[in-house]
Amino acid sequence: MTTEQPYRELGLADDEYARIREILGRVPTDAELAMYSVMWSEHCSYKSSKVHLRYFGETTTKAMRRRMLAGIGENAGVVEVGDGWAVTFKIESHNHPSYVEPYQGAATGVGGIVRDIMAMGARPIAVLDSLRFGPADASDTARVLPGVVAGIGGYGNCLGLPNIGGEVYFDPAYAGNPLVNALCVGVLRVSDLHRAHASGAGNKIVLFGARTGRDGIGGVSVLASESFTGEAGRKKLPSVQVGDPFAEKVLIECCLELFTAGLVVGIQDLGGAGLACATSELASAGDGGMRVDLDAVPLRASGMTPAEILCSESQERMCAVVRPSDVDAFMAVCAKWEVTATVIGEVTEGDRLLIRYHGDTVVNAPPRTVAHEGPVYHRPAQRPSTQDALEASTPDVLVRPSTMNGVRATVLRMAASPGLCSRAWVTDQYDRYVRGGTVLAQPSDAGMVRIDETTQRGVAVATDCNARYCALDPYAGTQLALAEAYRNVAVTGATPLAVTNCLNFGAPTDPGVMWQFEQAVLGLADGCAQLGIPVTGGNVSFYNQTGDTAILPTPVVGVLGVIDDVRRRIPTGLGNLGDEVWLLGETRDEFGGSAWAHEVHGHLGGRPPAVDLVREQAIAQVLATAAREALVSAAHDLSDGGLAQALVEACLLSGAGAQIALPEALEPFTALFSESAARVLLGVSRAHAPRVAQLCSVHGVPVTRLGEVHSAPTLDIAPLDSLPLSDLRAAWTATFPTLFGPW
Amino acid sequence: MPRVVVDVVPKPEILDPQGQAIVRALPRLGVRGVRDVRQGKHFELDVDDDVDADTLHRIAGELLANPVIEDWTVRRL
Amino acid sequence: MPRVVVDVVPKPEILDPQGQAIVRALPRLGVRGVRDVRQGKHFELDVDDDVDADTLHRIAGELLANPVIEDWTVRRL
Amino acid sequence: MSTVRIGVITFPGTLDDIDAARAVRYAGAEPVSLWHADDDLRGVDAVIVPGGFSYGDYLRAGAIAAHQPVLRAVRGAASRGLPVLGICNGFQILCEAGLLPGALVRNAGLHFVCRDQRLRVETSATAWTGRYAAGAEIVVPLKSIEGRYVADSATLAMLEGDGRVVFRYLGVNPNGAVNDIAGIASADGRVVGLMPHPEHAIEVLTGPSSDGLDVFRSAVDAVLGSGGQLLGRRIPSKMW
Ligand SMILES: Nc1ncnc2c1ncn2[C@@H]1O[C@H](COP(=O)(O)OP(=O)(O)O)[C@@H](O)[C@H]1O
Ligand SMILES: [Mg+2]
Repeated sequence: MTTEQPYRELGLADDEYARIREILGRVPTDAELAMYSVMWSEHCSYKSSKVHLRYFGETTTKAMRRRMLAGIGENAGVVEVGDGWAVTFKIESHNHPSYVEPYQGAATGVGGIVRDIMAMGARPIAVLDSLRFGPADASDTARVLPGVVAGIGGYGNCLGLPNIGGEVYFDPAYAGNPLVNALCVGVLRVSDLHRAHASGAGNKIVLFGARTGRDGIGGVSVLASESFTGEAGRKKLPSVQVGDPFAEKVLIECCLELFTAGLVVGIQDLGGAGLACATSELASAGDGGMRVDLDAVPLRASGMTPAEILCSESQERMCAVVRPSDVDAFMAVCAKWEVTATVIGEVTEGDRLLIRYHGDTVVNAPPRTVAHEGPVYHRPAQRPSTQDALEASTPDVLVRPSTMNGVRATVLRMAASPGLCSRAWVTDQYDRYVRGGTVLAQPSDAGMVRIDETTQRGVAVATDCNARYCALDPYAGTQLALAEAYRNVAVTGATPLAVTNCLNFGAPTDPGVMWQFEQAVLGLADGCAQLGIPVTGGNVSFYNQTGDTAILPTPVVGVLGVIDDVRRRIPTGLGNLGDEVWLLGETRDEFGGSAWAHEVHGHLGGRPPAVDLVREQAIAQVLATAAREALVSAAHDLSDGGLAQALVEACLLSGAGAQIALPEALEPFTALFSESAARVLLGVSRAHAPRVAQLCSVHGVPVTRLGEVHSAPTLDIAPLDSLPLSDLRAAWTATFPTLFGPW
Repeated sequence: MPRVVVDVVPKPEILDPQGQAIVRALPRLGVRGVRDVRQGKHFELDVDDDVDADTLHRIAGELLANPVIEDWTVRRL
Repeated sequence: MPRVVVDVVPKPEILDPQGQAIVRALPRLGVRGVRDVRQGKHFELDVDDDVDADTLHRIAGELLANPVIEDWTVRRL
Repeated sequence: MSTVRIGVITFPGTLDDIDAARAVRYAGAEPVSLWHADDDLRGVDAVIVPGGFSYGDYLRAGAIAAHQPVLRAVRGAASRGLPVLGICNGFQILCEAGLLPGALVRNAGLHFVCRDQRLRVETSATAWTGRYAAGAEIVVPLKSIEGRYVADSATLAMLEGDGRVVFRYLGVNPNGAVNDIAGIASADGRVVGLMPHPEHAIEVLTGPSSDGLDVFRSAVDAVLGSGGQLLGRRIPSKMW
C-alpha cells in the first residue's frame, strides 16, 4: 500500500484507478497515471458512447462498404470516388475551448481536424464549419460569435483551405455552451492511403512540427469532460492552446512531400492527449511494442515533468513511423520546410510501451490497455418524462397571420430572422477561392470542389442539423438532419456517397441525455442503411451543459457526394428568364420545431416533420439524372423556413424575379412556411420540362408547377402583394451587420 | 491631457508564433545575438485627469488584454 | 541577459481603426473620459550583451517597424 | 514563337501559387516555380509574387518574405525591366521590399474580407494591363485582411499624377484604401501590385468571371514585345 494518488483530480473514477493498478500489477507512476487518465477520459476513450456507436458498424452492409477504404476507428473515413481518387472527410467538435477563448478555441479546432485528414495521407482541400450560439442578441453571443468566426477564418484562410459551407444556428440552449464543429475534406490517390500504426520492429518514431510546451495540459480531460458552472467554471479552466496556422501550413506541405517520397510507414496526428495518445495509439494499432525517450522531445518550456510532456496539447505536431534507412531523407525534407523533427523512439518486439526520461522508465504498460481497451460504460438511458408534455404542446395553437398582408409581412420577417437571414457576415470572412477548385460555396446548399482538373471530377459536402427537431424526437430528428444534408448534396447534382457526424450532447450521466444519444445513433444508422450510404467516421462531444440544463441534442450530420463532371453542377439560384419554377415533393401542415414557431412564437413542441427517406432517395435520383443530362437550371432544397425562404433565397442568389401561384389545396400560410421534408425547388426550361416530368413520374416524385422566372425585379406570390427583391435583400442581409457590427 | 500606456504581452506559457517568426528572420538580416522575442500590443490612451487607476485597470483587463492568454502593465507617462 | 523593448505605433496621419474601435467600445463598458486610443506593437527582446545600439535600431527600423507607416522607440530595461 | 516562361515564387505560407501557375498556363505561357531560398530566377521572362500568408504574415504582411534571397534577385531583374506582378500578399511583399511605394495595412473594417470586387482598370500602359482598355470595368475576387493601401500625400500625388494607379475599387471601397486604390505600378510600368486576385477570375466555373485572364495575357504580350518597350515611354503622359 502506498500514499494516495490524485487520480480523482485527474478525472479517474475509483474503479478505473483500481483497474489501472490491476493492469500494471503495481502503483502507477505519475506519468502512467496522467497517461491513463487522459486516454480514459470520455473525449479519448468514448467510454459512454462506444456500446452505441458499434451499431453503425453492425448496420453497414457489404454493399455499403464497397467504396469504403477506411472507416470508423481510423483518424478519418476514406471513400473511393473514381479515376483512382479517394476522398477522406471528418467533422470534430471544439466546443468548450471555443467558449473559453473563442478565437483560439475555434482556430485550433480547425487545426486539429486538418491534422486528422493529413494523418490519412491526404491533402486537405476544403473545410466547413457548423456553429451554434446562444440567442443572437445576447451579449455573450456578441463576445463568442465574432471571435469564433475570426478564429475559423484566421486559421483556415492562412492554411489556404477554402471554406465551402457550414451552418449558424441560435438558441438559448447554447448560451454558455456554443458548438463549434469543424469539418475537413482531403483527397489522395487510392494507392497512397496511410494508416496510423507502428509496425516493423526497429522502425523509428519521429516527432515533427512545433515544439512541446505547457499548452492545455490536461486540456482534454478537463476542458472536454467537465461541464461549466458559470463564471467559476471558466476561471478554473487551464490555459488554452494557441494555434500557429503558419506552422501547420508548412507541416501540411512537409507531410505531403514525405508521403510522395514514400518515407512514411505510419503516421498519427497529435491532438487531444498529445504524445500520450499518439504513442499509445500507434503502438496499440501496430504489431509490436514501442520505446520512447522523452529527453529527445524538443521543448518550448523549461522544467516540464514527464507527465506534462506526455499530455501537452501543443498544436501543429505529427508523429511518424519511419524505416531506419529513410530517416536521413525524412530529416532532409523537414529541413527544407524548416520543420523541427526528432527521432524520439522506435518500434520494438513484444507488446510493451516503454517510455524513459532522464534514464528512468516512467511508463511501462501494454499499449492496448491505454489506447483501445479503456473502460466501457453501459449508462442508463431513460426517455425523460418531460418528453410527453413537449410532444403534447403542438404548434396548432399558435396564432397564424389571418390576412394576406400578414402572410406577406411574415415572409419578410422570417427572411430577416437570425435563424434564416444571410450568413454573408460570417462567410465573407472566409476565403472560398483559394486553390482554384471551388465550384460551389456558401450560400449554395452544399459546397463543391473540383478534385481533378483533367477529368473535372468533384465532390460536394454539406453539414446539417435542426436540433429543434431532435429535441422533439431524437430518432426522427437525426434522420431529418441526415435527410437535409443528403438533399443539400443531391440538389447540386452530386451523388451522396458517405456520412460523417459530430454528436453534441449533454452529460452522459443523465439518463435523459443518454436516451437522446441512443435514439440519435439508432436513427442515423437506420437512416444510412436505408439510403445505402455508410457512416465512415465521426466524433462525440458530451458534457455540453451548464449546471444540469443540457443543450438541445445536436447530432450534426455531414454528407459527402461525388459528381463526375463539375461543369454539370446545378446552381442554387433561379436563373433563366421564362424557366418554369417547380416544387418537388408534398407539403403537409407541419410546424413542429419549425423556424416560424421558433422565431415568431419562441415555441418548441409537437412532432417534427415526417421522415421519408424513400422519397429523399427518389428526388436524389431525379436530380442526378437531371444534372447528367443538363435538364434543370436551378435546384434549391427546402428546409428551415419552408417554401417562402427557399423562394427568397433562390431569387436573391441570382437576382432573378419570379411569378408564383400557390396551390389551391393549401392555405397560403401553410404552403409557404410548413417544413415538410423531402422537398426541392427547381428551375426548368420549357424545352426540358417534359423529360423532367417523365423522370419525376418514373421515380414517383410529385410535381407542383408553381410559376416561372420573370423579368421584373420582384417575387410575386399570388395571392400576396408583390415583394420587391430590393426589400427582400435589405431584410435578408441587414440582420447580422446590425447584430455584430458592420465592416 | 494625461497619456497612459498599456503594454500587453502573451503569458509566458503561451505560444507566441509571431515572436518566434521574428527570431528566425533576424539572422537573414545579418543580425546575431537576439535570443528571444515576444510580440505584444502597445496602447497609448489620452485620458481625462479624473480617470483613476481602477478604471485604467478595468480597461486593460476587460478590453485591451485577453486575461486568458495575456498579461498587461499600465503606466502613466 | 539584457532585455530591450521596442514600441511601434502607427504614424499620426495614418488612420488607426483598431484604436478607434476601442474608443467606441469603452462607453459600453461604462467607461468615460478616454479621449483617444492608438494601438501599436510591443516587442520584448532578450539580447546578448554585445548587441549594440546601432544593431537595435536596424532591427527596429528594418524589420519590427515599417518606416512608411510607423514610428518606433527602442529602450533597454 | 518560343513559349513565354513566367516564374511563380513560393515562400513558406504562400497559398495562391498553384492558382497563379494555372492562370499562366491558361494565358498560354509556361509557369516556372521559384523557391524563396533561391536567388536566381532561372531565366524567366516575368515573375509573379503570388498571394497567401508568407511566414504567416506574422509581424506585418510581407515583412519577413521581403528579406528573402529571391527578392534580391527580383529587385535586380526589375531594375532591368523584368515584368513583375505582386498579387495580394505579393503586393504587400513588393511594398515591404521597396519595389513599390506605400504600404498595406489592416482593413478599416478590421475583418478579413472575401468578396467579388468590381474594379476599374485605370491604364493599359503597364506590362500587366496592355490587353485592357483604360477605364475597363472588371470583377475579380478580393480576399484579405491587410488590404488597405496607404501612402503619404506626396507619394499619392505622384502616383495619381503619373498615371501609376492601375486598379481602383468601384462601388464599395472594401478596406478603406486611399483614393480607392486597389493596385499601382512602378514608374516604368513593368512592376505592378494589386490586392484583388485576377488569377481567381480566369474561368466562370471557379471564379466570378474570366475578367482576370487578360492580366496574364498582357504579360505574355509585353514579353513578346508587342508594345513592350513602348510602355516605358507612354507611362508619364496622362492620356486618361
Ligand atoms: N458557419 C458557416 N461557415 C460556412 N458556411 C456557412 C456557415 N453557416 C452557413 N453557411 C452557408 O450558408 C448557406 C446557408 O446556410 P443554411 O441555411 O444552413 O443552408 P441549408 O439550409 O441549405 O443547410 C449554406 O451555403 C451554408 O453552407
Ligand atoms: Mg439545407
